[in-house]
Amino acid sequence: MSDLSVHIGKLILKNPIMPASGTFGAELTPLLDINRLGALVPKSVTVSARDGNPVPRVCETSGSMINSIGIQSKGIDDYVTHQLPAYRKFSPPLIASISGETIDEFETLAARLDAQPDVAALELNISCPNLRANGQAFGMSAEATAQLVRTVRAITDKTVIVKLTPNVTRIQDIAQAAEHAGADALTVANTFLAMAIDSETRKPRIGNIMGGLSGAAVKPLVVRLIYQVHQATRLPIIGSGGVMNGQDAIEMILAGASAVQVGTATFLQPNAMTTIIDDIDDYLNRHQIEHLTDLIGQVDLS
Amino acid sequence: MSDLSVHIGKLILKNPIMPASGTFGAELTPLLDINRLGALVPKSVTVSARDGNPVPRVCETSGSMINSIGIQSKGIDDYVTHQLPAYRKFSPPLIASISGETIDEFETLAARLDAQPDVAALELNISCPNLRANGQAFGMSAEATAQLVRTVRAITDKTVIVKLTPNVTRIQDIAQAAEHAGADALTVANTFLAMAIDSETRKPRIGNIMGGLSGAAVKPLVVRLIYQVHQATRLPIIGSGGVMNGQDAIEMILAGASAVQVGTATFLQPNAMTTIIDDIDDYLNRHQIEHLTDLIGQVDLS
Amino acid sequence: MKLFNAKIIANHPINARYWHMILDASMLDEHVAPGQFFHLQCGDAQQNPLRRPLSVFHYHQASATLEFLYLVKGSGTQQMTQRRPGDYMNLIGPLGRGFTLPEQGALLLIARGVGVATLHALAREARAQNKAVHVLLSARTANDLLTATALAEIGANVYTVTDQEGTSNLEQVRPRLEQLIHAEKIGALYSCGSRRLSKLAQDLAEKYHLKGELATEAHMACGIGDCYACACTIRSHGQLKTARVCSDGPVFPIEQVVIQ
Amino acid sequence: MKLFNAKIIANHPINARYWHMILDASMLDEHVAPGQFFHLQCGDAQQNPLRRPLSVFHYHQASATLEFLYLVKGSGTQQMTQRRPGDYMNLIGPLGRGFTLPEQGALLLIARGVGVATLHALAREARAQNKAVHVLLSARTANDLLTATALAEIGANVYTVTDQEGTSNLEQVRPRLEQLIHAEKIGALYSCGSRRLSKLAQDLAEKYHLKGELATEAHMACGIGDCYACACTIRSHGQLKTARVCSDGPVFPIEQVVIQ
Ligand SMILES: Cc1cc2nc3c(=O)[nH]c(=O)nc-3n(C[C@H](O)[C@H](O)[C@H](O)COP(=O)(O)OP(=O)(O)OC[C@H]3O[C@@H](n4cnc5c(N)ncnc54)[C@H](O)[C@@H]3O)c2cc1C
Ligand SMILES: Cc1cc2nc3c(=O)[nH]c(=O)nc-3n(C[C@H](O)[C@H](O)[C@H](O)COP(=O)(O)OP(=O)(O)OC[C@H]3O[C@@H](n4cnc5c(N)ncnc54)[C@H](O)[C@@H]3O)c2cc1C
Ligand SMILES: Cc1cc2nc3c(=O)[nH]c(=O)nc-3n(C[C@H](O)[C@H](O)[C@H](O)COP(=O)(O)O)c2cc1C
Ligand SMILES: Cc1cc2nc3c(=O)[nH]c(=O)nc-3n(C[C@H](O)[C@H](O)[C@H](O)COP(=O)(O)O)c2cc1C
Ligand code: FES
Ligand code: FES
Repeated sequence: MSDLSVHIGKLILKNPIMPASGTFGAELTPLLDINRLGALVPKSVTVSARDGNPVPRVCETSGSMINSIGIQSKGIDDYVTHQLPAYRKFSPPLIASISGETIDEFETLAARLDAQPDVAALELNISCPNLRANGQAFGMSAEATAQLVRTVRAITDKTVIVKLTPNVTRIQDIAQAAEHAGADALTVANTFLAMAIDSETRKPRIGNIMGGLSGAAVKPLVVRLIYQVHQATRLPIIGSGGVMNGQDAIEMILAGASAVQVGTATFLQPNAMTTIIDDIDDYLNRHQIEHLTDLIGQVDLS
Repeated sequence: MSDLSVHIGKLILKNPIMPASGTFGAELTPLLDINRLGALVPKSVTVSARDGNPVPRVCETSGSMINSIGIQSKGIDDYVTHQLPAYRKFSPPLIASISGETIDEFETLAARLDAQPDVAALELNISCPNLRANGQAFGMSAEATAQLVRTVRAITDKTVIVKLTPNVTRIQDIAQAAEHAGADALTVANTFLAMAIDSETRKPRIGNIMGGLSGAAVKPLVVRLIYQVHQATRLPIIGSGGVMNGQDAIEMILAGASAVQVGTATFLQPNAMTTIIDDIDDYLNRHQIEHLTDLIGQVDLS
Repeated sequence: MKLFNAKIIANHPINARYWHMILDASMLDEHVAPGQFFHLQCGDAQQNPLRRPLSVFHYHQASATLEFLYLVKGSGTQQMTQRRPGDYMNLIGPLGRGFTLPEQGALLLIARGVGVATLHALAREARAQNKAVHVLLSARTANDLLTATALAEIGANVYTVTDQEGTSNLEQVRPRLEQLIHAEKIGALYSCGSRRLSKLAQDLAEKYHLKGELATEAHMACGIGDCYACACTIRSHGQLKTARVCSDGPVFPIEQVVIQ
Repeated sequence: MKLFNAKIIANHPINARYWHMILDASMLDEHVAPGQFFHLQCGDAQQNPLRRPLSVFHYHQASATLEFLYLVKGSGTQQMTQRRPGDYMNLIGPLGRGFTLPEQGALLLIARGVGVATLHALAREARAQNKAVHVLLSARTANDLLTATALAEIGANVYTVTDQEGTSNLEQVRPRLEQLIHAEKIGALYSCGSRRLSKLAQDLAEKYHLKGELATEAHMACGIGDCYACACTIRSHGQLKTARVCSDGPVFPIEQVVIQ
């Protein structure tokens, strides 16, 4: 047994594996040993209840999927009164993903959740491609990112994680803006803006026309983004995008990630995350590495 | 037999299928009926001879590949004296892909090739992720793109096609910059900056650390880019990225492409392009569509 | 609900478009209700990241067999046809809320195409409880009228209509159903597989004040209620709200379903 | 060069890591030289966009059989092991430049691991022309000493060294090879499969003014000379230049190869 623990801001996770927001919920209980996870990340919450986007909301593409759920949320009140308590029975720290259409909304959410002892950290979803037209998001502008992060930082001492969008020219600039504005960690990255058309019906295969691409196909893009962000900032990075097995997780850690989120893989194998934790443990034993932290960013460029 | 012909600037192609630069050469002659193609696009040429990047220059990822050839070129003199003549025996129009590190180099190349009757059009590769550090390219800046296109436009009356990079926040802005600067058509898009690490050796799987992702995995991203560019400009679009079969080509045409390039698919099946032409013809017959042009941009958003 | 591997006992085509798969479900230790479904891994993990939902066609607890009837549609179901007896299928289930039987009266099942796969299990359950079952089967061609014989064998009354014969249009189907409702003491209506027929069933249920249930479909990711991929709109206590087909459905009271 | 499907006649493991595949190559109407290779589609088109290059292990024109000896390494070769007799492999080939025999003298082949797959065809060709063949086989373990018996059967003189026995290090191999060069009228040296041994062969060829050839490897995309994926540096007329392993090689004159 190697030491799999990692630091993300003020949190110490017992291992680097956690769910990606939007792909996880307490409904997994019969299929997954949730207490083995490094952290819990429920679906992004918004201030008011939202219905989400038109159906179909998911489609399958080659080695990947597109989703346009559009943050279906019952709003922050329901989150605090019903959802947080449902996770109380689990031991891993809970990272609350929050999403808004304005900086004020992020501020409101952060203030509410700062007061919740059940919330260990906040993940700011500034990168959802499914909220505004053409996949626009806060995370596409360094200034908007900085302003948003500064606002949230002023409100809470909890660990603040900023989830970046991959749909930018230079992710390094956004990462640095978040770092200077006071972020404790970065999630790299949200989904890639994508589209698929059924050639027979000629209709988009997603009701909302475009959606976010996730799954195995995006991993080489995400590994590159992690590597770029790791070179540009000193913040711990949570890799997200295309991790299907332990090897994929190790690849992201070598590129610079301290922890790794798993989303799409859970749809296929609800217990993918615990399998990945076992894979990582095997890898460390096989390579006689005592601490997982010794691998972070250790891609061999010689 | 439906009418598969399409217009790209001053060119009329007998069908929309052409090779993607860097994946095609006269060596295919024994394996592919080159005369059936809509156009020919040889490997990008540079002013001086270049050796290209360190090996390995390709690796396979899930449903895709990464390449970092780095524009291995014998230089424009060799291109004009040896390579162009090798294509003279084929009937489809030749689109010369040119690549440079400065605007002056593009200017030099355009001037040389403007004088070549064998060259029907120029494709400006302003988007190669393998030339400069961290995948930087002209095509990441709207101003640089505009300046470069204006320079080339001033030199040649031949059809000028600008090959855009997908690695930007808003491809629409770059597309419009190219349009206003006088481009006749746009290729959407070059490869996606990517990276893969071998978890056993810990080394990058590409000698140059990063490279460009192509193949089936990128198609949903490219379809989205085509759709966005088609909404933002009136220029004909050549789709490029992940087309493996006729259905994929139709999908891009519905999204707004007038023509489609095929790259990675040729590595697997050297005759992929003629199979795709047959598939498209079948599709048009089955759907009783007389002219392929009636499909361009006809995604049904109702 | 359980994640498990089930050995394939049989897997063969029943006509040009439909296949039938029988699994050894001895791993299953839960009741399976008609209308519930399983979420199946059909293909290669990397290539097909999404599972496919299939209704229980038949679950026989004594012999521990679980059966599916499936339409070969795209890459997932195509890959299912490649699986041989002895291979294993990876399943999650049983999932969702199934049908409920009427307290009294006969059942009228209105199925189109592969919709009968879902209603078949209900017919069996009702017959096992000695309730009268009437099934209107609609399909494109006579060949696509699935399981008519099997339904007749268990004692259901089967009425078939097809596009080919020109008998499947609403103008002809509606009076036939109304006649059945009048003549056969129908206690509840059930429908699956066609928007048109579901709408008709909804109308009839309202008109004749009958209990009714519809089995709905949606593209799914998780299949267990976590991701909201499978959203649908339902009408409940006069209000429209969003429900999840996978966990709030797939069977809903007929008056709740908003048919677009 | 041709794109064709070849039916699998046999495909089985020869030890824990190596497999042997025999194809019906009656579609082939070209000469196949030792050292040439074929570019094989090993897996699913979407999942594995790249072909895999494999040297001709043996091509028997009379029986129209084409054989490969392959190391099971990653996803491509793993999928090759799944193919059964009667299935088809899709191939491009023969590709590249093969070996040339010495005008006179015996051949000394220096192979490590699966490198012998490539040199085996050369040994056969030389024996068919009645030239003396000496083969030094190096491997990790005695189990990985491939085709030693087959080589002996065709009349090659086989010398084996392994890491396991501690006989494969250069200090022991070098004098052995020099002794052979002195004793056996060696006319040419050939090597494949190990950078260390190739370097040694290069040294010996230079020292004893012998003809020599090396079979090189590179990651490939097209396999036919179009894409420049397989670049390597060669020394030609005192100048370094870039060559393509797939079409300028994979066999190069030993003095031209720049071994990193
Ligand atoms: C609760 C439920 C029960 C079902 N029961 C049956 C059954 O018993 N027999 C049967 O033949 N079919 C049934 N279906 C439909 C079946 O799930 C689809 O036909 C199947 O998923 C198609 O997969 P594919 O890969 O062959 O097709 P593709 O069109 O290639 O599938 C692509 C994607 O779209 C999804 N998809 C396509 N059509 C449907 C659909 N109608 N409903 C939901 N998702 C879809 C797939 O799951 C997949 O994610 C059921 C659907 C639901 C929701
Ligand atoms: C001219 C030539 C002849 C060869 N002959 C033989 C032979 O007869 N028997 C044999 O066992 N092997 C031979 N090899 C090596 C063989 O091509 C690789 O072992 C094989 O491609 C590995 O594929 P994989 O999917 O199993 O491994 P992976 O490591 O998963 O392959 C991933 C990618 O890397 C490439 N790759 C990995 N290793 C090599 C390598 N050594 N050379 C080239 N590309 C590589 C693959 O082609 C693929 O594109 C030869 C290579 C070359 C270039
Ligand atoms: C169905 C679905 C819903 C998602 N919802 C959210 C969300 O609410 N908030 C968010 O930050 N990311 C959301 N994401 C993105 C994931 O958290 C994750 O970043 C992405 O899927 C990449 O990881 P993967 O390839 O492992 O799935 C969603 C992804 C999917 C597939
Ligand atoms: C090996 C390789 C070499 C390439 N070289 C070039 C090049 O020289 N110039 C260029 O504009 N694009 C080059 N590209 C990009 C392709 O032209 C094409 O845009 C990309 O591969 C996407 O299409 P595909 O998915 O069909 O391969 C290259 C791609 C590959 C795979
Ligand atoms: S499919 Fe995930 S909630 Fe229904
Ligand atoms: S592999 Fe394409 S040139 Fe050699």
